[in-house]
Amino acid sequence: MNMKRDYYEDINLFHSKTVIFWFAVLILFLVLYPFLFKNYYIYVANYIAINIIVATGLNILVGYTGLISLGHAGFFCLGAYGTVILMVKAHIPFLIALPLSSLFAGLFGFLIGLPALRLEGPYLSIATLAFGLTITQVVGKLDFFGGREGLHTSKLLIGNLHIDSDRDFYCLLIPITIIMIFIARNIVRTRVGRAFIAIRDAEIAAETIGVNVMLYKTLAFAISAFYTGVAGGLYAFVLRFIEPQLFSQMMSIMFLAMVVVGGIGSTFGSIAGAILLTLLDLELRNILSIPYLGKFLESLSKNFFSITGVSNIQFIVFGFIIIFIMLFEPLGMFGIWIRIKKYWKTWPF
Amino acid sequence: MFDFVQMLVSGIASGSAYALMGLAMVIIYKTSKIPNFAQGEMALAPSFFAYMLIDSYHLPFYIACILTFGFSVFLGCMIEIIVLRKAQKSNVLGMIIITIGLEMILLGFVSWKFGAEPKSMPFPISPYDSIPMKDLIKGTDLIIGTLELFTFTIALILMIIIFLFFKFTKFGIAMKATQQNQVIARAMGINTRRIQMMTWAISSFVGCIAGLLVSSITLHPYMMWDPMLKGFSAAVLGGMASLPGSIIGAYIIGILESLFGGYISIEFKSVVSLMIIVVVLCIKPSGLFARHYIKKV
Amino acid sequence: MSAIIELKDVVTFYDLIIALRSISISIEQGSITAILGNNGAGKSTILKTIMGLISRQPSKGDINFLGGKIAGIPTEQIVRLGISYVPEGREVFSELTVKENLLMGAYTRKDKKGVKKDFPWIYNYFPILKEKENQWAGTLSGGQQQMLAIGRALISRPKLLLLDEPSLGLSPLLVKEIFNIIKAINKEGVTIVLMEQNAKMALTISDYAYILENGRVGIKGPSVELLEKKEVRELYLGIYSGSSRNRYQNIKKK
Amino acid sequence: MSFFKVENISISFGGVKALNEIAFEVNKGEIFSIIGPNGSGKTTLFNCISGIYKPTNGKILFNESNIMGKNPHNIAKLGIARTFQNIELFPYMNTMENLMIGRHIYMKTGIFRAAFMLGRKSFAAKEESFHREKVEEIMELLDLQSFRNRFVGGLPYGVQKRIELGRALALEPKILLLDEPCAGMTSDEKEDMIFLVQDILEILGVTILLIEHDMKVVMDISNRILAINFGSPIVIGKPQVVQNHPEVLKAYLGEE
Amino acid sequence: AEEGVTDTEIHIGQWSPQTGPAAPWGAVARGTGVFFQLINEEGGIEGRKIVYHMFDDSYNPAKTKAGVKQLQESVGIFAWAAGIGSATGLAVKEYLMSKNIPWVGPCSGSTQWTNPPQKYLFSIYPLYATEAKALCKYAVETLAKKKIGIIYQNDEYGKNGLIGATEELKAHGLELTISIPLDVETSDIKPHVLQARKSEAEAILLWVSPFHAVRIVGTGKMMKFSTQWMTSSTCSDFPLMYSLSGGLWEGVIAATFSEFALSDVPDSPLMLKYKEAFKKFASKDERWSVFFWAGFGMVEPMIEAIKKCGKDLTRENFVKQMEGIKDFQGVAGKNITFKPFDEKDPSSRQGLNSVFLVQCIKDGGTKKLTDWMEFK
Ligand SMILES: Nc1ncnc2c1ncn2[C@@H]1O[C@H](COP(=O)(O)OP(=O)(O)OP(=O)(O)O)[C@@H](O)[C@H]1O
Ligand SMILES: Nc1ncnc2c1ncn2[C@@H]1O[C@H](COP(=O)(O)OP(=O)(O)OP(=O)(O)O)[C@@H](O)[C@H]1O
Ligand SMILES: [Mg+2]
Ligand SMILES: [Mg+2]
Repeated sequence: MNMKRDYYEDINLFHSKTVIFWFAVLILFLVLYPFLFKNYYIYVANYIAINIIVATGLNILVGYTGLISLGHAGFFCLGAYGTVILMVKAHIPFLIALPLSSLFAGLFGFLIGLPALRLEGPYLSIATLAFGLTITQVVGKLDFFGGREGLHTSKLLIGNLHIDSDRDFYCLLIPITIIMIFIARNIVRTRVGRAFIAIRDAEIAAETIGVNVMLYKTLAFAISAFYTGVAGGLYAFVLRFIEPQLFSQMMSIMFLAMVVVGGIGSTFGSIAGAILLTLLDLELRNILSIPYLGKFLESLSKNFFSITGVSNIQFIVFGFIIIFIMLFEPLGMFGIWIRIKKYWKTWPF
Repeated sequence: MFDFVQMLVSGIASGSAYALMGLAMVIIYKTSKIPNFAQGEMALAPSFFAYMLIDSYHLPFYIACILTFGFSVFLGCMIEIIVLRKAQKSNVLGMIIITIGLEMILLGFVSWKFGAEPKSMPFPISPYDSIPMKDLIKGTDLIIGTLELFTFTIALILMIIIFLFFKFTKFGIAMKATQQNQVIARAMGINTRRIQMMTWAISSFVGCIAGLLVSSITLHPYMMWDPMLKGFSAAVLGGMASLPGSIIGAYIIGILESLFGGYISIEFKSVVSLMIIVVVLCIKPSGLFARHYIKKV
Repeated sequence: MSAIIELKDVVTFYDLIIALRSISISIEQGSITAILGNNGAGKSTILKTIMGLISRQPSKGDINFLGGKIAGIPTEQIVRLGISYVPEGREVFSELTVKENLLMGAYTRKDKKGVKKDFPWIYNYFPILKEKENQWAGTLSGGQQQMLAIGRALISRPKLLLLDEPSLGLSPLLVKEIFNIIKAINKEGVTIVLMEQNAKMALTISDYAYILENGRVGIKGPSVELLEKKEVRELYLGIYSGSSRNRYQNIKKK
Repeated sequence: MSFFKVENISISFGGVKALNEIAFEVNKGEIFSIIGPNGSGKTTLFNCISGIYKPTNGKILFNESNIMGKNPHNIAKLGIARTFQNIELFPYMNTMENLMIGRHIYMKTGIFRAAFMLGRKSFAAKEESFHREKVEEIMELLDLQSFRNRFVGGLPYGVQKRIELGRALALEPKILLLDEPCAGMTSDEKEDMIFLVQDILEILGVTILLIEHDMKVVMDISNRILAINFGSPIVIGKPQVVQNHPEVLKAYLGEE
Repeated sequence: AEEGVTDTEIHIGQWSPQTGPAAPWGAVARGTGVFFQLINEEGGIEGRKIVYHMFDDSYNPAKTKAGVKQLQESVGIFAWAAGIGSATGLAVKEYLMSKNIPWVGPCSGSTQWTNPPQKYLFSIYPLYATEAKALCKYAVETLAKKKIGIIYQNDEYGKNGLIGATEELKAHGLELTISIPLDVETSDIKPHVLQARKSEAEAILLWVSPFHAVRIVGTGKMMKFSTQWMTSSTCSDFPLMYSLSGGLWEGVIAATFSEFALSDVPDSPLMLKYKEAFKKFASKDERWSVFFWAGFGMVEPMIEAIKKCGKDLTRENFVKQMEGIKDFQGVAGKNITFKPFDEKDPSSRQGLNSVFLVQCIKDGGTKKLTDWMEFK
């Protein structure tokens, strides 16, 4: 056996020509997307892209390092408010304000990571939850942040370019998202990412092999907070308006659900999870206008339930879908993807 | 001074509902290591069930109550059998998400059936009656709500019964064994499925009592959110694995909030009490009443 | 004498990986049977299959215990029939105390008094457990955990005791002890199945032995006979003719 | 000047002394074994050396500097690696990655360099390739190539033990702590392990501290042996001396 | 023709929370639906039927924006009616205004609708501050209370109440005895009541959600704290409040702005017609509640303007007709008036500035306390 081999192949992002091909197809699709679809779908795409950034970042914490967080809406809030305030009050251009406030969120992530050195499981989830609640309360309290009335974003200018419509914003957002995903992928498949996984799987062993657990746990928090901060800053411009209650407990839970339903510890999974849950979240409200099904549900409501509460069917469907995925495949959508791949490989034999 | 005592008393009063929710969560945590986020809705559904029996079928309150207890036990068992038993392969995170899914489903059904408008439950004790302590202790104007006293008593009795049950039967240890290693627990002859089903049933029952008590104030689909969260925090403060811990934790939270509201900041009382929990946890990482286990290699 | 437990053409899979290929084993009532084999031969898998710990397995074949079929029954019921099991790698309940671990071992027993009486019996074999009674099992030393695992299996007063590498991580003194204990328990009428890497010891105390190779029964026979067989001596007892150092070098070259 | 020296360390758990004034010295390049009955404190001693437990008093000197009280990862950086009694691998990584963790301290890629790993010319990629090559050598030494891309979770016990050894070796340790490397192996495999350990000593020149209950192994390969009981030292010396020490015989070997 | 208008149809949209904690407010949008059905049954407007697009946003601004965009782009909405919530509305305000799409009657008394005024945005709901002023004025002038306190939700709604009360009391040379903020999510209100009791206020304004209001009044009773409770139109659904509080709501004074709320005056013909429509079109589990009829009131001026447009239904004409509405009298409000657009004058886009006060009597009935009180 020839032992001489090219180790770069092991770590290459694109393992084969087919992967490169599909990647190119994807890029092409993303470029054509704004021309193919209505404005609304661009808005949805923007919204999804933002959630993808959050999920990718949170996955580093939850999936790779094995630490739970129920407070990421707090970092999201920091990113959003930071960016808007810097722009509105200090007139700092967007391209500087966004990284600055994301770094700020990252710093907070580092601080929240400190209790995480000692806490785990439900204990950590309460600690992070407390953080999430505190941030929104404090922001809502201070008039400097616009209080509960919220804040409007200022005009988005990059150089001399006005970023105005959803389409413009799409052109800004998608490259950022791709870069963020790319960076996350790179981080997790090299030394830093291995250290995260090591901590998750066997903390003591990781320590005795030279991994600075303290550093890497807080680092994981900081990175994921940074990601969430970036997403938050961008989110402010998708809505063009922010107020503290946007960043509710439910949002944190949704972020966590994206990572887990997508499949923990897999970037692909996080992306898939973010897409699925965002779509469900946005689109299930239309469930009653699906032909036949909508009529059926309405008659069901008339006879057995109540018409006033009929919209709640979306929760039920949402709940069923995520439970179904988790029961069918503990590794979430990533696991399902692996199964499909296996199936195709052996097909038709 | 009386202010202080009054705040203390009302803190204890609001702690009782948290205590029951915390207790319910701990029971499930003890066998499966999952914080059950559907706990609130598992208490909500029976409360609305009781309301339906009384409102639509005109059953007397006590009969409706008994039927509701049965319903809550049934609900707990069904959730375990239909969903959680099938999820054995999932990790803790997956389980958490499953309980969140359950929460959405239960909440969805309740809101679908009953709409969003608040209702009033014909509870025999009015939540706004009180027992003045003026006559008992001279010179005070301390006030204790009748319902609060009732809730407090129920919480204590339930806690003692459950505590004794777990303490003096093999069941309690078997629960912990199941939590730590299901496979080996089964190899010890422990019927882990039955244990898990029972814990869900018991926990659902305890939650149902909490739900009924909360619903006496108002009955609407989101009424259990806050008690659930507080109950969870209380259980964590007490140490997720300790039954008395969850109760004591709940009272600590109730009192803390009350005192904070009275003396420092009424707006931030919830947040501050959460912060205090975090600080306590940093000093005692497994809560106040649970031993901290550090893996030995 | 009759067979207490009998495996007939048992086939076991882990998902898609086959681990046991048509195994037939029959174990005499009141005997000590040793099952030997290299790493990965499938020893532990046999025990797990008997205990019903691998879901939906065995996929083929029958397992009879005291004349009744037990393949496919839930583990906890199999245990109630009187089988107890010392799993590989200790697997004590780490966040239960030593005492609670033992109580769990006696979970199937109805006689509370009898259980109480049996505690001193276990502590007699392993005095250290008495000392550590209220310590969390997870903080015991490796060997102490092994003792606990064995004690936990004994206290259920089984008819059939399945031991997966009971001597793992025990000091030489205790290894001898363990084998003495096994003999003593066997004298009390308990049938014992022993998976061991310490082949010499195992063959010395057992009545009958099976040697597994790659999921199949390779050699079987009364232990005394196997002790004499050349291939057994070479492969499992480490008694070679010639320099073994070279052998290793040879293996490496391959 | 001593290479590695433990000076009177003690530690207790809940009032029970797990280690009591243990002291010994290890010379460079030797195999130093520690034996003792179950629960005598051998693993605890390793835990103290690698920084997981903090002894209450005493010193641990490595190249004349005290390493006691340092964090485990700092101790690892000094070149002290170990294996565990119960395997502690990273089950959701493949063999290659498990060993790559061993190279952690030699790599410099931080988040920024990792983030911008573009093409094979970038720092991170070059470093990654370089260390993969190193790891490959270790895999070859331990005969692990056939498992390189398998998750270690489902691998046979013996293989896992070897991977754990490989992970420790990837650290290029100066001192290697082995906690029962031969447990759960057939005599055949034990033999392999012995030769492996000897090879390591020969090729890499690592000093080895060994805990093992198989007396044959211990006697075969140790230069010197420390016997302890109840956390206190009984005797230190050459194998023959220790083997015949009456207290060792009584407490450990059970021979008259 | 104009977007959203054909010869036979006018497309009008509205968002509302049908799910989530804010879902009780969703009744507004369903009310509007019934109102439009009534219009259509009467033959529509100029032969055009109203096609009503209502969607659920769970009170989540991101979803509001999504829904508005989707409907606007796929169906093409002529104008947006009402819409519940400040945050949700603020998230779409810019979008609608930049596309010159009219929006009439956002269903909350926020100052942000008219500050600065927007050409295409017409606000009807009286400002929360107005209601607080009316209550304070009544308490001071008629009831002769000196010590007045407020418990307010710490969001825009509550804070506007606080501002209104402070301003009005200042005009009378008084100050608030106590002001207690209340977190929206809290369920434990005893500390608040304890504080209120300690202040010995003679009247206390409740600028909180109905759910909290009931609990405060109840806990007040429990704590033996008797005071005059006063509250905003949000909590003016007396039958509901009476039953939720087990009768304790009796005596509470609320601000309101519609004859709908009154049970002690005979129904006007218009009202009878509406009640008829309710019986006919609303689903059987619907209740004739304050929120429900708010859905009528908030769109009445809009329909009026559409009618006035006649055949020429364009957005420009519609805005012109809206601006021409003067002293309009529907079932809700009094003399609703808009003025031609003036960037500097918020009142050009604030239609209603009057409220009146009612008191809860037995079984959730009402007693009218004052006539319309106007505040500019
Ligand atoms: N959980 C599992 N998933 C997949 N394969 C497994 C699993 N457990 C064991 N195997 C495989 O089944 C075969 C038999 O394993 P088993 O554990 O029974 O061997 P063993 O004889 O007990 O070995 P050892 O001496 O190492 O304990 C091995 O090839 C092993 O790799
Ligand atoms: N974290 C801990 N908490 C309490 N006791 C402990 C802890 N760690 C070790 N001990 C105790 O210290 C003693 C020494 O344990 P150690 O693991 O060092 O033994 P050992 O010599 O390695 O034994 P073995 O050969 O069985 O592995 C044991 O009695 C054990 O119970
Ligand atoms: Mg085995
Ligand atoms: Mg040890």
